[in-house]
Amino acid sequence: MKRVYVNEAWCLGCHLCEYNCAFANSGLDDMVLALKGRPIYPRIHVEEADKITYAVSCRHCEDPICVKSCIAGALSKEDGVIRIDQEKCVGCFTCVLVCPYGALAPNKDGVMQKCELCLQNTCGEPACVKGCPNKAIVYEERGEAL
Amino acid sequence: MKQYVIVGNGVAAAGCIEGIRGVDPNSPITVISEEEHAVYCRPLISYYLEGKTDLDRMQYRPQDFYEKMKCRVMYGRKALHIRHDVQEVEVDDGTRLPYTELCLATGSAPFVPPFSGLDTVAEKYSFMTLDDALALERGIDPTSRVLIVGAGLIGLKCAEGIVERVASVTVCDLADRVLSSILDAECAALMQQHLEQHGITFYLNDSVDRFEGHTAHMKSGARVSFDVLVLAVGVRANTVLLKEIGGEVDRGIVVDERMKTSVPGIYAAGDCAEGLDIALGQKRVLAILPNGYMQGYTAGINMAGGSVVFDKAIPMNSIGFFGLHAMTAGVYEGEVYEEKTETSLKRLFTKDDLLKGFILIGCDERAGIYTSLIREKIPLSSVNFEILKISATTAAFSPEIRSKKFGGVV
Amino acid sequence: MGVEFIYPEFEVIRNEARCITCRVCERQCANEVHSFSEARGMMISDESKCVNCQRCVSLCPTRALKIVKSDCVLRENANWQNDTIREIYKQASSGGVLLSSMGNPKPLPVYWDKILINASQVTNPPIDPLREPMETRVYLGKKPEKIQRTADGNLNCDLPPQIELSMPVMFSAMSYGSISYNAHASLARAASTLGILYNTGEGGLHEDFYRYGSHTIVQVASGRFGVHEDYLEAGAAIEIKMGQGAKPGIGGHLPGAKIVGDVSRTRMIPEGTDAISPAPHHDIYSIEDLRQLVYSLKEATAYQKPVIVKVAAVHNIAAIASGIARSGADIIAIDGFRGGTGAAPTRIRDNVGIPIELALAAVDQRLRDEGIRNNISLVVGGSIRCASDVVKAIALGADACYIATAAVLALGCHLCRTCHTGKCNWGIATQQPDLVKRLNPDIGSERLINLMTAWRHEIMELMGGMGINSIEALRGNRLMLRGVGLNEKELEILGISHAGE
Amino acid sequence: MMKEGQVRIPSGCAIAAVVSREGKRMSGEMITNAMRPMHERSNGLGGGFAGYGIYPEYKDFYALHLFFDTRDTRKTCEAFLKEYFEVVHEERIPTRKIPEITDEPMIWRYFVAPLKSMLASLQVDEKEMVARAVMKINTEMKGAYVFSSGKNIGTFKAVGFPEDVGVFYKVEEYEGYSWTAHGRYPTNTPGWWGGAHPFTLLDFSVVHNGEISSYDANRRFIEMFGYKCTLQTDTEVITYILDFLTRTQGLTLREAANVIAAPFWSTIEAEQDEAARRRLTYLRTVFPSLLVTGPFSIVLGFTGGLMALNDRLKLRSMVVGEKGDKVFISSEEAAIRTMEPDAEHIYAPAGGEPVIVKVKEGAY
Repeated sequence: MKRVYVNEAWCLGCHLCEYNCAFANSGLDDMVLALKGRPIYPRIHVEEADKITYAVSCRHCEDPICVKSCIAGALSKEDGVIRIDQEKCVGCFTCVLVCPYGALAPNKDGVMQKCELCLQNTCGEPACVKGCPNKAIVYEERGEAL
Repeated sequence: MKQYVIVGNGVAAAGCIEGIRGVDPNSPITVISEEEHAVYCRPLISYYLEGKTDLDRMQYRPQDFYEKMKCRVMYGRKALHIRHDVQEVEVDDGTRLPYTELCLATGSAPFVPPFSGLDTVAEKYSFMTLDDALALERGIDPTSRVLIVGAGLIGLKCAEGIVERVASVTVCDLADRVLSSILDAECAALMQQHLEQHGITFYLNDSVDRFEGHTAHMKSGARVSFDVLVLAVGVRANTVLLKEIGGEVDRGIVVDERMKTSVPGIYAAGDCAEGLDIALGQKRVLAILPNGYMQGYTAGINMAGGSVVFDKAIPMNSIGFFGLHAMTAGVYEGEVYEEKTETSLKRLFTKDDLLKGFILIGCDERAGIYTSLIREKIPLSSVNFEILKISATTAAFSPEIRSKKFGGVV
Repeated sequence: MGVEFIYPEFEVIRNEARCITCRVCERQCANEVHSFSEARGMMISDESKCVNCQRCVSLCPTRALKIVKSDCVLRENANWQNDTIREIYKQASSGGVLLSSMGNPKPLPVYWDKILINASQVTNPPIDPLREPMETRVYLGKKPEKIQRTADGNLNCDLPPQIELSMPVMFSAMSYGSISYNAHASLARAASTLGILYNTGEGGLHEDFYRYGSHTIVQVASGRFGVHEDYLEAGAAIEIKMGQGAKPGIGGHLPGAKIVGDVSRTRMIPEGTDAISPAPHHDIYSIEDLRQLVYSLKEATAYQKPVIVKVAAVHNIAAIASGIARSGADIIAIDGFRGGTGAAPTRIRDNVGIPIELALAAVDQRLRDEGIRNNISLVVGGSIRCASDVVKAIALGADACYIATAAVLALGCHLCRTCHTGKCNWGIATQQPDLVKRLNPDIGSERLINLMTAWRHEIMELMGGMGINSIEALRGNRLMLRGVGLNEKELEILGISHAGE
Repeated sequence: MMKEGQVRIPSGCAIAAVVSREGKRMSGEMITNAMRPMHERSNGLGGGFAGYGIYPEYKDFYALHLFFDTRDTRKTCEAFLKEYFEVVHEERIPTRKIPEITDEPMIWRYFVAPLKSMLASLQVDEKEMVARAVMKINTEMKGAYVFSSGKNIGTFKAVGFPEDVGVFYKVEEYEGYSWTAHGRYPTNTPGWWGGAHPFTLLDFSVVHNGEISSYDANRRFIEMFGYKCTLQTDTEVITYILDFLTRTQGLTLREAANVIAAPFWSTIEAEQDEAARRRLTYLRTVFPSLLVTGPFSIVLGFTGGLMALNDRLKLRSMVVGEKGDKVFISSEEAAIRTMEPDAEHIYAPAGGEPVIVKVKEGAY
C-alpha cells in the first residue's frame, strides 16, 4: 500500500506541508482565505529537535492501535487507510493517548482529525507530498508490514 | 466446523467476533446479549446525555456488522450456566447452545454498598448501560438536583453529561480526591477545581451515612438535598459463570496471554477478565476499553485456531471534562519529572531506565509517544529523554528507531 | 549610515493581503532577511541583507513575495553608471579587491546570438528525428593518423583511450568545496544516467562518488588538491586545469571556513586552512613542461586515460591550442570569458579573456591548417546556454561542450551571484549542512537529466532540419551557419558567411 | 552569377552505369541512350560520361583531359605539363557541332608519364605527382581545368543534356568495359563545363545524385590532407574522400563505404560478429568527419570495377540490375531497361550497403 514517508535527510523544516495540509482540508480553494490570520490545524506535523526535522502524519499501521482503542467506533480501516468518522467522534482523546506517532490531534472544534491521504478532499494526492519543495515527503509503496 | 458462542455483546465481544472472522470466515457465531442493543461502547453514555452523540452515532460498528460477520445475536437473553461437560451454554429462554469455543465477555456490574435508607429514595439510578442512561434521562429535568455517589470516572462523566440539563450536581466520595484511582492529590485538585468551575459541587472524604427520601445525611454531618440519586460507587467483574464450574477466578476471570481461562475451550475478555498488566507486572482487571477490544480480538483469533498473544496491556486512561483532558498511563513509581502551569500539569515517572507511567493534564499533544515508551519498554538511555521531557516527540528517538518507525511499515 | 550607507540594491515587496505568516520565507533565508514581528503580528524584512536569490519568492505558498530592483538610484550617467559608483563606494569603504561570482554579466557581444542555423528546403530533405535515427554520440580523444593492419590484413582496431558521450555535452569542473556534496551527487548521478561525464574540479573526489568514476573527469589543478593515485585511476579522463574563463591568469582561493569535514579530507588539507591554488602550475612554466605533466599522468595511469588540458580563452589561444595539441594531450578544453566561477576578482572576471565563439573558430581552423585536428578533440565552455549554442559550437568545430552555469541553474541556482558568501540558499554553493540538504540529489539529478534530455531532443531537431542525422557530420560544418550583424573581420574569424550569402 | 568554385553548388541529378564483369568492351552508345528516359532528371546544365578501358593503346599513360579558355592558357599549361611529364601524345578531343551544345571551350587531351627525375626530386609516387599537378592546374591556372586524369580512362562532359553531350563527344566511338554517366540539375549555377560530372581524380570517377548535408564537415576535414575543393560540389569532396581512404589510408572499398555511409551505432551494436563490430566501431571513431549525411546515390568508377552506394537512410533512388556478365546501375529502372530490356534481378540496394562490382582479374 502506498503511504506517506518522510526522509529526514531532505526535510528542510520549512513547515510548508503543514500549511498545504491545512489548506487541502479546508474545503476552500483560496489558501489566503483558508489560512490567513488564524491558527492552522494540520494533519501532518513537523518534528523538530537539534538539527533534525521531519514531518509526521498517520502511518496507517497494519495493526492500528487507534482503531482498536476508539471508544466511539469512529476510527476504522478501509483498504488499508485509517479513516475517521468525525460525526461519531466524541473527543475522548483515547486515540491521542495510544498513537505512538502522535499522528492524531483535534481540530479547532475539538474533534479528532488525522491524515486520510487526501482521499477525502479534492487534492488528488497527498497535499504534503505534492507541495514538499525538496521531495522529502513521498507517497510510495515500501513493501510488506514488519 | 467450529461453533463459537460469545456471552456478552460489548466491545470485547466485537473484538472477539472480528478476531474470529480474521481467521475463520464461516463457522457460526452466536452472541448472547443481555442488552437489547447492538454493540455500543458504554463510556459513550455520558456523551449521549451531553448531546455529543446520539443513538445512531453511538453504534460501535455499522448496521450490517452482525450480518457481515455472520453472527446470530440473541438479544435480551442471559446465559445462565455453562454445561462444561457437554460443552453447552444454557440460556434463560431454555435454549442450550452447543459450543466448541466459548468466550466470556460478560463485563462488569455496578457495585452498590448497603446504604441505609436507600429504599426511601424514589429516583435512583446506576450509570453503566445505555438503558441506565436512558432511564436517567427520563428521570431528570432542569429543576432536578442530582446527587452522585462516587467521584470516579463513571460518576464524574455522568456529572459532566447532565450538568447542563439539571439544576445542580453534587458529587460525594469516600476518597479525599476525585478520580482517586488514577490521580494523585495534586492532579486531582487541579481537575476538581476545573470541575467546580463548571458548576459541580463536591463532598469529598465523606460518604452517605443514610438516605431519607430527598436528603442524604453525610457522615460528616452535612445534609445534601437531592431529587435524583446516581450510584456510581464501583463495579465488579461478572465472573459467576466460570466460577460456578470451578474455573480460576480472582477479582476477574483469570486469563493467560492468549485469553484462555483455566477451563479448556473457554476464553474471557474485557472488563470481566483479569490479565497481565505489564506496567505493574501482575495480573489484574484492566477495565479500560482498548484492553477490552484487544483482549476480545486476541481471544477471537486464538479461538479460531490462530495464535497470538496480547502482552501489551497497561493501564491507561484518557478522560476529559469540559475540555480539560487528563491522560494517565502505567504506574506511578520511580523518579518524577514534573512540569506545571496554572492550567496544566505533567508528571513522568521513570525507573530502571524505563518510563513507568505519566499523568498529563491539559498537555495532551502526542501523548501516545509517551504511552509507547511504556508499552514497548524502550530504554530511556536509547532516546534523548531531555527532549522528551519537554515535549512528546519521536525526534528524541535514535536515528535507527526513527528510520524503522517511519521508513518501514508498521 | 552616513557616507558609507548604500541604499539596498533590492526591495522585498510583500503583499500583506496574501501573506499568511507561515514563515517559510524566514526559515528559508540564510541571509536572515525575513522575520516575524510578534509586536506587529506580521512578517518584516531587512532588505539590506537580501541578495535576490529568490528562494523566499519560490517557496512562498501564496505568492505574497517579490524582490524588485530598488528604484533609489543616483542621477543617471551613461559614463558613471550606478554599479560603477557603488563599487567605488565599496572600495572606498573596504580598501579591498572586489569579489564576484558566476559569469561575466557585462553587455559584451554574445556571438551565439549573431549566428543563425541552416535548414533543408526542397533540394534535400529535412529528417524527422521522431521517425529516423538521429545520432548524437561522440568519442573524444586522439585518433590515429594512419590505420594499421595486422599481419593477416585485418584492421588493427586498437585505439588510443577515448571518452564516449551519448551527446556532445559534459558538466564542467566545479570543485567539491565550491559546490556542495549534494550538488556533486546530482551531477555525478545525472552524468551516469545520461552517459556523459561530469568533472570534479580541483577539490578531489569524495569517496562516495568513486562509483561514478566511469562518468567522471578528475581534475589536476595548480593546487593539486585531492590528487593521488586512486583518484587518477578513478576517473574516465584526467583534466589538467591551466586556466579558467572567468579568471584567466589567476589562481583560486577557497577560504578555510569552507574547508571542513569531508571537504578537508577530500582535498587532503587540514581543516580550516585556506585552499590556495597558485596562478600557474609551479611545475609548468612553458609548453614543454606541460608535455611532461601530460606524460607523467599518462604514465601514472598506464596510458588508459585520455588527458584533457583546459585553458582559458585568451588572445593567442590558437597558438596555445596548437602547442597543447602537440604536447601529447588527447583533448583541449577551452573556457571562454563568460564562464562562471564560485568567486573571482570582479575586474578580472569582467575584463580578461575573449569570447569562446571566436576562440573556438580560431583554434579549430588553426588545427586544421596544421593538419592536426584529428589528433585532438576540442571541448568548449564558457556560457553554453542552450541546445542551439551547442549546435553552433559543434558546427564551428567543437567536439563537445562543457556546461556548468546551465547545470547549476537546473539545480536551482537563481544567479544571484553571491556564491562567494557561502550562504547559497539553494544548497549549491555552500557547505552549511542545513543549506546543503536543500538540494535533494533525487531532484537535482532528475532536473539535470531533464535538461540534457530536452537539449538532446532540440539538438536532434536542429540537426534533422539541416538534413544531418549524425553529430559527426555537423562538426566543423560551418556552411550550416550564417552570421547576422557581424563585420567582415568577425565573419572571417568565425569562418562563416553572412546571412544572405 | 557565380560558378562552381565560387559558391557551393547543391544539385539533383540522374546517374547510370554499366560494367562487364568479363571485361568485354561496350560502345558508349548504350550509356548515352540510357540517359534519354531520365531526361527530366536533368535541366540541361551539365552532362557527362566516364569510360574505362577506352584508351588501350595508351593504357600505361595518364590521359589528361583539359578545358582551356584561350590559346595562351593552353600554351602556358602545356609548358607546365612538360616540366613534369613526358607527353607522348596530344590532340583536340574530337567533337560534333550540334545546336544543343554551344560555347564550348578548347578541349584537349594529353597522354603523359611523369618524369622519373621529377618523381625522385619530389619524393612522391606517380599518382601523387599526377594528383598534385591536377590540383595545381585547377587551383592556380586560371582558364585551364583538368577534368580527367587517370590511366586508360576518359571523362567527357559539357553543359547540356547528357544525351546531347554523348552525341557531342561522339561517345559511341569509344569502347569501354565500364561506363558511368551523369545528367545534372544544379539549383543555383549557370552551368560550367568543368562543373559537369563525372568528377574524376586519377582513375577515380564519381557520378553522384544528391545533396549532402555534411559537406563542410567533410570538406574542412579532407582539406587537411592536401585536397583543394575548388568546385565546392558534393561529387568533388566524395571523390577526394574515397581517394584519401583507399589510396592514402589503404582501406578497402567496403571499409571506405563503412566510413562514408557508416552504419548507425544501434546497427553496429546489434552486430553479432565481434570482429565486425570492432571494425565498424573503429572506422566510425577514427574517421567521424568523413561520415557523409544527407541524400546521395553515387557510382564510383575505378580501374577494374564500379562501386554504387546510397546514403544510409536511402534518401535517393538507385537501382541495380544484371544480365549475363553485365551489371547495370541507375537512378531509375527505365534507364536499365533501355540498356538491357531483359535485365534481371533488379533491386534497390539498402541505404549504406555498397554494391561493388569487379571485373575479372586480367580482363582489363
